[in-house]
Amino acid sequence: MRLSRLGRLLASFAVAALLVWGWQLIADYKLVSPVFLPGPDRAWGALVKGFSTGDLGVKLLATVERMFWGWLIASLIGIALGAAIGTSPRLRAYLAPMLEFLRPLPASAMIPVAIAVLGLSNGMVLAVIAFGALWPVLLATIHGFSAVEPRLYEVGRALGLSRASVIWKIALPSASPDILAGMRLGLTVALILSVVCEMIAGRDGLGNWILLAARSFRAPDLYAGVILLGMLGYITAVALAVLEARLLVWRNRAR
Amino acid sequence: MRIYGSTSMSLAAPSDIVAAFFAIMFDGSLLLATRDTLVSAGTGFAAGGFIGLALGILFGLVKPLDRLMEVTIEAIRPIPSVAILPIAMLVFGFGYRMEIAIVAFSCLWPVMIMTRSAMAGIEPRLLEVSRALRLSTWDRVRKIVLPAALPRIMVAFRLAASIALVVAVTVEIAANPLGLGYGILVAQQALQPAVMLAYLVWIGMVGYLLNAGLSLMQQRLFGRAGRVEAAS
Amino acid sequence: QTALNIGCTATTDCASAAVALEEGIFKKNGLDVTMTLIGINSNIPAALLSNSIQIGGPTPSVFLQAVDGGLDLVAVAGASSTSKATFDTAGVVATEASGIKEPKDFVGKKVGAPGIGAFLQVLFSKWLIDNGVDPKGVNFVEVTFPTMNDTLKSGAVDAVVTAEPMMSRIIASKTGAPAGYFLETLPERRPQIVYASTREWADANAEALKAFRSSIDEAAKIVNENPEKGRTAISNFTKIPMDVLSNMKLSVADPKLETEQLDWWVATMDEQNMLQAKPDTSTLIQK
Amino acid sequence: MDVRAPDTTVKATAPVIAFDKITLAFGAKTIISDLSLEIGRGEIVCVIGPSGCGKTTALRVAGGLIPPTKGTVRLLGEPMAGPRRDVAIVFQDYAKALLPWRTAAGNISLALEAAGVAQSERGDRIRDLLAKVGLAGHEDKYPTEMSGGMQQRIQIARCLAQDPAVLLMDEPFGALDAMTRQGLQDEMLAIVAETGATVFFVTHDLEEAVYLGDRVIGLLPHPGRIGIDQRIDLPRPRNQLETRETPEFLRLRRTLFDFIEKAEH
Amino acid sequence: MDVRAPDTTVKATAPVIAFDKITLAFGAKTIISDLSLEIGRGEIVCVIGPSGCGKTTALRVAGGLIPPTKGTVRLLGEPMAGPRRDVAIVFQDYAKALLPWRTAAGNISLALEAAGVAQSERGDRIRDLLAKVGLAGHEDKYPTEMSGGMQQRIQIARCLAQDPAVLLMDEPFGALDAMTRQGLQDEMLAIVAETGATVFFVTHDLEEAVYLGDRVIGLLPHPGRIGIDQRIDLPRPRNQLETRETPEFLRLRRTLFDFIEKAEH
Ligand SMILES: Nc1ncnc2c1ncn2[C@@H]1O[C@H](COP(=O)(O)OP(=O)(O)OP(=O)(O)O)[C@@H](O)[C@H]1O
Ligand SMILES: Nc1ncnc2c1ncn2[C@@H]1O[C@H](COP(=O)(O)OP(=O)(O)OP(=O)(O)O)[C@@H](O)[C@H]1O
Ligand SMILES: [Mg+2]
Ligand SMILES: [Mg+2]
Repeated sequence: MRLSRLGRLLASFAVAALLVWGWQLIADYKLVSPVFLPGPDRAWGALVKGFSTGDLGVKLLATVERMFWGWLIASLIGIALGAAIGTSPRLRAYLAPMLEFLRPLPASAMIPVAIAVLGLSNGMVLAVIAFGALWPVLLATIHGFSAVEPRLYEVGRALGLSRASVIWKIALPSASPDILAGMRLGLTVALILSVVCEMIAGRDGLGNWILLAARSFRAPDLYAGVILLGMLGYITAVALAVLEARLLVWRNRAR
Repeated sequence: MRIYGSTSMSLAAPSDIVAAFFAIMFDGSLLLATRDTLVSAGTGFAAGGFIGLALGILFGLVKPLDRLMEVTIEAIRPIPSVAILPIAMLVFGFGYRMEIAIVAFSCLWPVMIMTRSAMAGIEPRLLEVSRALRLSTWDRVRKIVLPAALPRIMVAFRLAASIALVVAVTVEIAANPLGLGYGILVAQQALQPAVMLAYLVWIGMVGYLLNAGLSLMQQRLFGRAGRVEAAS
Repeated sequence: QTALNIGCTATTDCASAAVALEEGIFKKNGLDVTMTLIGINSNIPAALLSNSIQIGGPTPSVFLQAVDGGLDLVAVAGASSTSKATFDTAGVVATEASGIKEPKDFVGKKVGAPGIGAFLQVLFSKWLIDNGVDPKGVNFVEVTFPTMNDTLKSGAVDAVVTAEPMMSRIIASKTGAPAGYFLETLPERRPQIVYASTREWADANAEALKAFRSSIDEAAKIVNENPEKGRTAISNFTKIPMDVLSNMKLSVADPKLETEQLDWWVATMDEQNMLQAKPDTSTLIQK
Repeated sequence: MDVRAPDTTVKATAPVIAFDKITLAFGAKTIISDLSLEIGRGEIVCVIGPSGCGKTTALRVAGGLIPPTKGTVRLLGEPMAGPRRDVAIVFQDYAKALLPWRTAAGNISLALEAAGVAQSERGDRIRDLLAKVGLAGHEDKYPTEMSGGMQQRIQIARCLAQDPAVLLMDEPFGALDAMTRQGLQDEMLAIVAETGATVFFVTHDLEEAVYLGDRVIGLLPHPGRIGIDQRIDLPRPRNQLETRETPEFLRLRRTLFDFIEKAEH
Repeated sequence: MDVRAPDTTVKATAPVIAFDKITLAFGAKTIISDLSLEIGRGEIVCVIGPSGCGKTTALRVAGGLIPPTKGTVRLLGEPMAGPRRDVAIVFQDYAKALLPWRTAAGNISLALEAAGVAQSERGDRIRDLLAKVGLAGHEDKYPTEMSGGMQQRIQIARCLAQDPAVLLMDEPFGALDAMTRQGLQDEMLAIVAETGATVFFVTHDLEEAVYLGDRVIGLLPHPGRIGIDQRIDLPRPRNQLETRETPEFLRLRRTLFDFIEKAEH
């Protein structure tokens, strides 16, 4: 069992390595101008250099922190709001139109407004990230709640469970696969928005690093940043997958 | 909202915003920009949504493939489209194609992820029914998998639709000289916060209408299958 | 007629191209020109390379960094350059509370600039260096023009490096006061914006290029002698309202471009470690 | 051992479940029409009838899960206002009524949690209940890991955990083999005898109806209404072997069979 | 009217279902151990056993839904390689096995679509099948609008639509009242007699097993294995009233009851 899991993981990494090799080939044969697409070798060199001589580590940490808090806030608000809307048709009627209006507002276009209202602070950046990462979680939660087997709600009623208990013991677990999928997406959005915020609002972090590299046409540095983002994304995804596997044991045992 | 004597360049009084809105509405620039944004967002959404759906179903059905691609996908997914903007611009130049490519890239992931997880949530007994009836793969997807996963897939599509709009506008602000985002950019640089906010509000309205349309379509097209949520 | 797309940012520096378009000079010279407003200056090199635009107006710092990064671009004409007459179109504005009065006061302070490594910030840093202050001691953050006033007011930064028309608005709203005009001490005729294209395009379209240059020459005269025409053209191009523009000095249009001018920029940027190698400026101006 | 008070005195008190001219329609279709019914305290009423005649629907009305379109329902003397915690419901589709993310023990625990039983007590209670339904040692299985009959028994255990005054059971033993079923029938009779609970029991097994019931009600379809209301006067305690062989049992069974046979048209 | 060839000649041909020393384990737990079994063409084999003994699991193995951990299964002479279209399966949890987004007619249609029946023919076939299971006129109902017994019958109709050579039925009549059940029992016997289909029939109703089967197999639990393999030599065609009253029927029923009683320990 263990061994086959490890084998699968290795195979998965092998596929990724294969793609990196393809990238190297593209770069070697200059299929795309090396100004915009340096090979992985040069990108790796820039990455190592960034860590050893530059402050890439500090920037990475800043981005991770920003992403994490923004995501956490978004998840908490998203689940709470989603639960409220998902269980109360009245609340849904009240809130849905406003939410549907806010949802398509581009978080990036909100930044100037956010700066005007909240100032150029970390709070502003977190607000923007949370705003963007909220939607996947919120939408998934609302859906998850509406998809609960109606018979289970009846069980809750028959047992005389309180509203909080119904949410906590029936709806949330039942919706948890949806919510987790939403949180997965939310995490990606949070990472993307952290980077965008750092780019637009000039906060220190990977986004800033990428932007400066792009602006001064230092392609290897740019790709070093992108590689870091990829690694970061993978690691967080794995962490979430572990959490998911724990929470959803019951689903994997289905026959 | 108006702070008198303020020279804020990102806020404006609601009355000014309304005035600005009618100004750009009647000189046609708003509608033209809306068309441009909708064309690129729509095409990108359709392309990304379709690829995402296909990949999601593929990975949902073929577990080994899913595991094989896991590292690659999880590593590519978090790359912000803004970061690949320079490359996209180099490859496609300004215009629809670049924007469509980036929008498609951004829409692909949510649809893929949620489709895949929707497939994991299908009642296993239904999949057994399809096996017992020896439905062809295509029929299995068409008659069991899609309808059963449809409510969740629709959520993914609605999410992707708003992402498409957001990304399209962002790309327009950051690089592409067309559409609503470009309108925001121009207004911002021309020091017309009222126009800029009018665009912003309009984008919200467009998104709202888009979503309402999508919900309606969901009900019309799929009727029952869209509403039956009990298949979890 | 040769079709030609010219990309510029929303400043007054490309006035010569705007006037040439507005006054029909391009058309007269056999060029079918459209002008595209580009949001961020550093997007221009990529736009050139993808042939979305054929001629663009990058700042010298963007241009040189692109060349340094390996892009095969050439400058084809000058757009605008520094001048004693326009030194006060850009400057650094500091809040009362920051207590910034002179260059050495900037050490340890937070300063907002519209782009790190971009034109204004490079020149501001040069000013600091020339006044014996190491710009590394200054904490730069990026603040876009429209948000500068709000950012300054909120106290998130101590000063902003800015330019017209924003500067006079900030000063008028008493959010801050001028703490230095860093263009003042610069030599005359240092390019602020150059017209550039890919070398490939310039080589292949010698005719069109010639027509472009003569159009710009002619239009530059109009801009410098008849600023109202320049303002109208700029307003049409950038959508900046005339009442904003009418209080503004236009940059001096300066179509001539020489190697020494670029050399000065290379030296300035090198001083701030912005270049990896020294570009060979003799090949960077299309004959 | 039958410790219940004799039926007659029980009947004297107010009925536990009282349907007064209930009509229930889904849209234009009338499912139940003008149904009146009174069930006294401690009474076991079995409901039979052809498939689709409205048994489940009637039970759901009694449980307060759906309000009648017309008429009134009174439960324990009070007008019905939704489900109550002292009324336990065993659903017909057991596969849907269990929480798939909770183990057998967890599913039973849900009822205890709802009733506010302290954590420390729950473990013992759950083990007791599992033993009662013959599933000792299966506490850690998830519903998907259990056979149909096991799932059904978990649902029964959860209902018993509610310590209900009224038991509404919808074909609770439908998926069980003869022996397990008989065991649970006797278990249920014992519990009812002990607690004096009132039982509304839907079944399609006529022998089961006669064996368990104080009364058997046969519903007629299109729309659902009472076709027969048969008292079962077999002495208690009843015995799986002897009771089932008495002439009275066979006669009652025959009566109900004839009813069902006629109802099928 | 029994048109099948006598059993003896049927048995001469290769068995339709052949289990050869099947063992099945979920993780560390062995559910079925060393089970061997042969079912001949046209044979009706009923499987009984206490709840949780492995009946459903054995049926799922026969249907190719789960491969055995050890041993081989041969179906119609070929080694088992997954489910086949000429093998129809009636699942025990009918509530989960219907497509909630299709009507009764749509659910039956699924099997016809799978078999490539032309659209023009389907309507008639579906009406026929619905009538066979006593649900004429209910084609436009969705599963959530049908009673448990109705859902179960839709699933049966879907299986019949497959025109199967082998029928694997897991408590197919479990949710039906006595009359409907007897009607469907006879319907099934008629269909089997007509088509010569082979039937593997899981039930917990001993009378049903005796009434339907050519053979009744009793499984013992922990782990599942064969405890009794009883031939039923009641003459065909059988009759709901007469057959059930013959001494042989009662004797067989008694035998099986004794088996189940013992198996419960
Ligand atoms: N997916 C699974 N994982 C682990 N154990 C399982 C799984 N499925 C079934 N079992 C176990 O296998 C045994 C047999 O189950 P099965 O469903 O075959 O019983 P059954 O004879 O059909 O019972 P019933 O008459 O109650 O339906 C049970 O003890 C059950 O707990
Ligand atoms: N939600 C609904 N919408 C419309 N009709 C419904 C709905 N629920 C049930 N029905 C109809 O009501 C009738 C009675 O259903 P009910 O479930 O009460 O039958 P039942 O007596 O329990 O049958 P069974 O013994 O098969 O479980 C059926 O004809 C069914 O089609
Ligand atoms: Mg029912
Ligand atoms: Mg079973």
